[in-house]
Amino acid sequence: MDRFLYLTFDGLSRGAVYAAFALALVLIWRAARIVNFAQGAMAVATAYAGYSVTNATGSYWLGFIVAIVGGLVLGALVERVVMRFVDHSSPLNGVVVALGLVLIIQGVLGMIYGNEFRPAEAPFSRDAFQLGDVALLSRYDLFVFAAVGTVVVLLTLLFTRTSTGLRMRAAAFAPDVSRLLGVPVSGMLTLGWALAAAVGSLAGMLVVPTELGLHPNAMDLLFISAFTAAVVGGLDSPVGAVVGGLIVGLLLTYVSGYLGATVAPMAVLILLVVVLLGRPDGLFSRAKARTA
Amino acid sequence: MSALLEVEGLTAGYGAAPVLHDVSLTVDAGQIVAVLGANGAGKTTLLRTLSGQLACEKGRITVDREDLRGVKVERMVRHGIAHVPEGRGVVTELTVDENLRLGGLWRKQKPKLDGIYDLFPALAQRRNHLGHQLSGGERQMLAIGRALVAEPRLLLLDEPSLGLAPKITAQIMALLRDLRDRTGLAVLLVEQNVRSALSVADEGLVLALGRVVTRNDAATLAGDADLRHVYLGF
Amino acid sequence: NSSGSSDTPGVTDTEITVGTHMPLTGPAAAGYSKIAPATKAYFDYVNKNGGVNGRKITYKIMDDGYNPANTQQVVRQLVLQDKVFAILNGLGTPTHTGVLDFLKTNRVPDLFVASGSRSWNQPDKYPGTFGFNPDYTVEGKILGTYVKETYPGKKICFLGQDDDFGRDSLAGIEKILGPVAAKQSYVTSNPNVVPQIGALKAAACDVVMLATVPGFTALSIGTAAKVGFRPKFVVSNVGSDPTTLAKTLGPTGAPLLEGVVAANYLPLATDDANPWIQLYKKVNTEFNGNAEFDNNVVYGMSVGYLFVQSLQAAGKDLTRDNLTAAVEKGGFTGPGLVPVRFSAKDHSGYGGEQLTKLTGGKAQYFGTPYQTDDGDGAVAAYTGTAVAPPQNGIPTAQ
Amino acid sequence: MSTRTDQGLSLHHITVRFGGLLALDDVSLRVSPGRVVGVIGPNGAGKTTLFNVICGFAAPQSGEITLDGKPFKPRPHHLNRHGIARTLQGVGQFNGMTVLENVLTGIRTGKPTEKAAYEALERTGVADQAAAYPAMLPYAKRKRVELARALVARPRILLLDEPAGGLDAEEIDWLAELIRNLDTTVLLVEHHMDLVMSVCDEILVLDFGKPIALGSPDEIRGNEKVAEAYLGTAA
Amino acid sequence: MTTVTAPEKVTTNRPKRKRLSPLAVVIPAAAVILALTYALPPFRNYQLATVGAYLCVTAGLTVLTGLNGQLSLGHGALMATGAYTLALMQNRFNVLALGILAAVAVTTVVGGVIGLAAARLRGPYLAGLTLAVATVVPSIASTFDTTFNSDQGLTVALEPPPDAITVEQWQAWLCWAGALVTVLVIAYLVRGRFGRDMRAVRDDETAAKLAGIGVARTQVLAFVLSAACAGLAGALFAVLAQSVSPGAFPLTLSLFLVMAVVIGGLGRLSGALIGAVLLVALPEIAHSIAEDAGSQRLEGNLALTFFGVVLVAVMLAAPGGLASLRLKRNKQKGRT
Ligand SMILES: Nc1ncnc2c1ncn2[C@@H]1O[C@H](COP(=O)(O)OP(=O)(O)OP(=O)(O)O)[C@@H](O)[C@H]1O
Ligand SMILES: Nc1ncnc2c1ncn2[C@@H]1O[C@H](COP(=O)(O)OP(=O)(O)OP(=O)(O)O)[C@@H](O)[C@H]1O
Ligand SMILES: [Mg+2]
Ligand SMILES: [Mg+2]
Repeated sequence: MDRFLYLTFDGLSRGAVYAAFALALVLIWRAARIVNFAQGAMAVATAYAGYSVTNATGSYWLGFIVAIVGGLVLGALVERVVMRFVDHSSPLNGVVVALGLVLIIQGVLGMIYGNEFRPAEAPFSRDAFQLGDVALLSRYDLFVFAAVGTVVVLLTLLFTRTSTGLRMRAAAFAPDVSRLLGVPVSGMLTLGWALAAAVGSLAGMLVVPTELGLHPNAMDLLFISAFTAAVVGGLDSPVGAVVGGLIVGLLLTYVSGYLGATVAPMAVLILLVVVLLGRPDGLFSRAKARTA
Repeated sequence: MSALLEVEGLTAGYGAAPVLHDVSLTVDAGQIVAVLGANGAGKTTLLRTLSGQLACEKGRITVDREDLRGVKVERMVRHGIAHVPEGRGVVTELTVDENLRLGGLWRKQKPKLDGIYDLFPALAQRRNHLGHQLSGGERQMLAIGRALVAEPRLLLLDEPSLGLAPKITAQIMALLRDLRDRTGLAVLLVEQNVRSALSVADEGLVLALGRVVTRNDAATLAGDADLRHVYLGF
Repeated sequence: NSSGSSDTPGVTDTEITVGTHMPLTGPAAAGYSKIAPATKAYFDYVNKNGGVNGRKITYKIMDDGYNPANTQQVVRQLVLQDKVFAILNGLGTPTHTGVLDFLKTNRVPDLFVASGSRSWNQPDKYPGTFGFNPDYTVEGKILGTYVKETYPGKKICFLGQDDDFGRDSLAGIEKILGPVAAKQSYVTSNPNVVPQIGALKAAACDVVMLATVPGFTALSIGTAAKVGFRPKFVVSNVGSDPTTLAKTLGPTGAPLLEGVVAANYLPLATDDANPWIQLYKKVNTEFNGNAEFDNNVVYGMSVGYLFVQSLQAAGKDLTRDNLTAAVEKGGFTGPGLVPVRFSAKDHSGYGGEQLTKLTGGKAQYFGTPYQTDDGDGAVAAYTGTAVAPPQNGIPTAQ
Repeated sequence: MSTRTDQGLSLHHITVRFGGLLALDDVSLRVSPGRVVGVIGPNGAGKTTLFNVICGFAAPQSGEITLDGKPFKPRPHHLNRHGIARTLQGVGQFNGMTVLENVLTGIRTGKPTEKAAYEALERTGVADQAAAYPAMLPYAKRKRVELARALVARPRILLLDEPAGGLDAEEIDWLAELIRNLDTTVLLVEHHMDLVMSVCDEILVLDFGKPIALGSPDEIRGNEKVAEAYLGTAA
Repeated sequence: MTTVTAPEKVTTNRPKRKRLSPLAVVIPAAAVILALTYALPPFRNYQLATVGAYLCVTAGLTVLTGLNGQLSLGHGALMATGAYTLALMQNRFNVLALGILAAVAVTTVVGGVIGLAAARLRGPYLAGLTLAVATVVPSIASTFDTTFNSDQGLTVALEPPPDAITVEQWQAWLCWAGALVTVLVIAYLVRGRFGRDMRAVRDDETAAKLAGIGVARTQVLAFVLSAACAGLAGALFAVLAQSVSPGAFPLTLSLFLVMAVVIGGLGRLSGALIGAVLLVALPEIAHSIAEDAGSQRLEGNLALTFFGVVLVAVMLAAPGGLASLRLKRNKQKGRT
């Protein structure tokens, strides 16, 4: 029982980080109908920037803010300079360009910072509160939960309550029609990319202290888990991203804990098969499209 | 009343050879002008050029004497132009309500949707349905309703009767007349159903192979048997 | 014109071309990407001082990203296209395993493979292949012996990578200690060891032996602290570079390293008094762009030193057969705390290690070096004395 | 041709719900071989849904379909085996293929020959566009291509969902002529009253999913309920 | 039946379509390759062989993705399936033809299973599932390590070729035999009804169903076909490397395969060929450019960056892939 509790808390705190990253994927999917495979690399780039500032100034929070703002800027830049000129008539073109960006970002980071792990301090203690002999959550975990919770609420509000959210979704689904209705489609795309990259940066800042450290490839694995989480939850649903993140986090921890770490990827595959065969558009998908 | 829309010597198309040649026309405020012509005559192309989706290669387009060349599509609503495109004009992934709201977003104040729901009770019942659940005619109603939410000065309608039951078509035509009279709305109406178009329009304009071949009173056109046979096929 | 070497690939009167495959990019590049440049720097140093028998060494470093398929490609390019004389210090067990047959078929000397697998020590099957690192079983036995003597009656547990590294290491440990109280494994594709550490904590382990790469060493130690678990850690050489660990753990986590026991077989980068370190630092400043000096740099330069020794031993008339014969003859002494034990029957590289303890952020040797084999042989103290580098830092023919 | 009572397609008490919405409410209909049956009704009355039920795109909550007296469980891609073809409201076409290839996909029995495809295209008057891509064609031509794809399968029952949409007056005359000359059973959904009245042997009127009238064109023309609900001329 | 008067004049001049028979392409290609293997030095022969092996998988993938619209990020794992099957068969029976056949057969079955699941999924959901497939290889190799020997992998027993030819030349023959057979089979399948069905399913599923096309069946078949090709490619890679290990089939391989077919030109066999060539040539070009640039610390990273820049640049300059460049000048096709 102790072990179960222990694993549960670890799974939740992992899952929260996956959720944060999955939220960024959901955001960009809703804003541009693209799965941004470069999200991880972009988040790493801003995390490097953030930690450079932290190291130079000694202030974690200054670095934190730089990373988030850096995300906004980088996202907007990627959209304005590259993605805008991609022919999106085949959805794969965007994917390939994003993969190209991954290589460029990782290469440039490697040139600037070297391919070594760099330390990444957490702003709060990562020592878990203990209940008897069971380690529960740490202050840092609580911080992650709070951050993810805030983002999910803000995103849900953005999409369901604000006219900007409505504009963003319309622009993503039907750019031509949206333009006729006065929606500044290209501005919405830029905004979507900027916001998504900022959320991605946030996720990056949250995850880096829990992993091996900063490294050009630091988010490769996270991207896979987060993408899985978003797919499980349904790419259109912020709440789905959080639920998906927690499910994936718990699953990975339980499987590693009870069956062994090697089995974990197989468990993820089985999870995806089970969920997607039941609900081909994720757990939180909306009504199925009418076909005829 | 002075002309709201003035088009002069318009040439436009899709790249290679132009589809429209030297098209000139005017629409006054409070006037409904029907654009007629066989399939492929360039009616849709004309509307697309007017709303800025296609570049105007030669000629001039002004609304209220403001030059519209080079104005981006998304700014057109601010010039009072609303365009109901041919066919799929509904954002099918959004709900009926969201689609309608979208129409009024360019204004700062909250759009009034109740009038539209009164007009199309079928939509009122389906406020929260997604666009892709709707029937063909319901989508068409939604597209027209959404254009009305924008409260335009000039409404470009591309085959509004497509897929609509005769009763609804008649209602819409009546509404257009009503709006024309009450608010001075100007309408450029593209219709295959020439009879119903001419019954509502003040004037008619016939396009053939991208050129204006004639323009006249609706009643005159409806009565001109030769013209009907040659260009309108009935 | 010396007779034999004129038609030896990669050898002219003025140049020797050798190549290597290393992960320079990708997730596995951390740490390892510094090795080959350090080796190259040492060669540049040697070249600057006249080279070996009048020949300058050209070192071609190919990035394989730790992907065995890439290794295939780049090693073939080195051998077939660039016509290198030998492959030196190719890194990684899965990567290098794939090219053993190819190198054998083409009779290319395959020297000083950078991995502690036992596969390199198969003189009958792969006569041209030689190891460098002490193999993981040897190390496991030495660490096991230390634990057995220091913590009698305590609960000893194990966390290792789920591959040959972890398995061989555990085999060595269990040869000495018998079955451990609890064993856990991790995979590099899942950087979360909370479940494993939790299990070790639940098993109330007193000592945890780690067969982990540096990132996972840091992660394991950090995670244990996080969940309030403070066993003694005994760590494989592979994952014990203090600079890397301290950096990964960061300033708040670094104190956790205090007292961690590991092992090594080369001079420690922080041991400024060591003449080898002084030599390497000089080379590092002049020829390696003053890269951050850590144990990876020491490793790279030591590989370079051993290779130059081998070239010297092979003599002026440099052929592939001469080179392998010279290495097999063995007898090299150098920076290592124990000698490399090359012979016709043994291609395994260093055969022992000495224990280190981390204090004040620095590793320090304690006790004596031990030697053993990967079988049931005893773990014995090595009594030979350390050698100093030659005056000019370049070995001469022995 | 035999006109045994159980020949042809029959719907028995079909009811379809989408959530709370009753799209078809106890609809029964018999379509005898060779007849042209029109289905009309206000927008959202369930006409397309009726087609969807026959094609297996929508599963009725209750009711049954029979084909030649035998229970029929439709599956969209098996329709052609039963000799049923359908066109979609709007256009459903394959944009990445030429018009000719579009039509070739419709031939499922025997070897698809270009000759047969050209014949179908000639019947719908777009053979000259065989090498074009449908997206380049005007709407009306695209509808003709789709019609050709349905015809090329040589169906015995043809379901047409608003085939006249976007056609001009002359083309509608042509379409009427085509339908009259088809030697197949036709189910026709259409809002163009002249067309419906001129080609149908029998007309079913739906309103809010319920059948409100069934009869010959003349009967329907005179039906007050129809006029009020659909034509809008009564009130 | 009375004649129908159509408003348009019916013109029956059918457009002449010049379609080269696949055999007319493949036979000369075989001759050219054969000649090349004699002319090239061993390393180039090895690269040529690698291109051939890649061509097997890219040809299948381009059909799956380009013609059938299914994205697979998991073809690296299918290659691994073929490679491991070959290794196990070789180490047991040491009959190469048998090993290759078994590799194709086993991968076909595995592809069928994945394809069944894939047929229900669209867009990113399909991507997510296949991504998970791609990442499962090391996990399986470690979990069943008595068979697959974990990260270390297996070595592949191979009879050396006759003395008269070099290993690399023999490898080039083998790989290109496989590639040309694959291309031939695919070319014939794609030009007939199956190819049309696949494209119909890609363009409009509803209309495809109404045309009598079994959508799920077509998708599964397309997946199975491309899986078989991937299995063959995997087997050839095992022969080329004489070893198999999970590290050789990482997620990046799967991603690179997708990039290759997109950059080459989706849905075209010529695009698959271009993609296969790029997969071999680009890393080498990138490396040599980086090497010329000097600084050793930058080396790997510079190559990486260059690689990325090429990808982005090609995608921006030739959105239809490199194979589309030549066509564009001749005729403008209205693909949407
Ligand atoms: N996207 C396009 N690219 C190239 N040519 C086009 C395009 N759209 C339309 N055309 C061509 O332009 C001409 C005019 O088309 P347009 O759609 O304006 O006609 P229309 O009068 O609206 O006809 P319809 O009654 O069929 O809607 C036609 O010949 C058509 O083939
Ligand atoms: N898959 C579905 N999910 C939810 N609602 C649906 C679905 N399909 C149809 N409907 C609803 O059922 C009703 C009937 O739709 P149907 O398409 O059959 O109408 P129709 O008679 O063809 O109308 P129109 O003449 O406008 O094409 C509509 O209100 C529509 O919104
Ligand atoms: Mg039109
Ligand atoms: Mg309908």
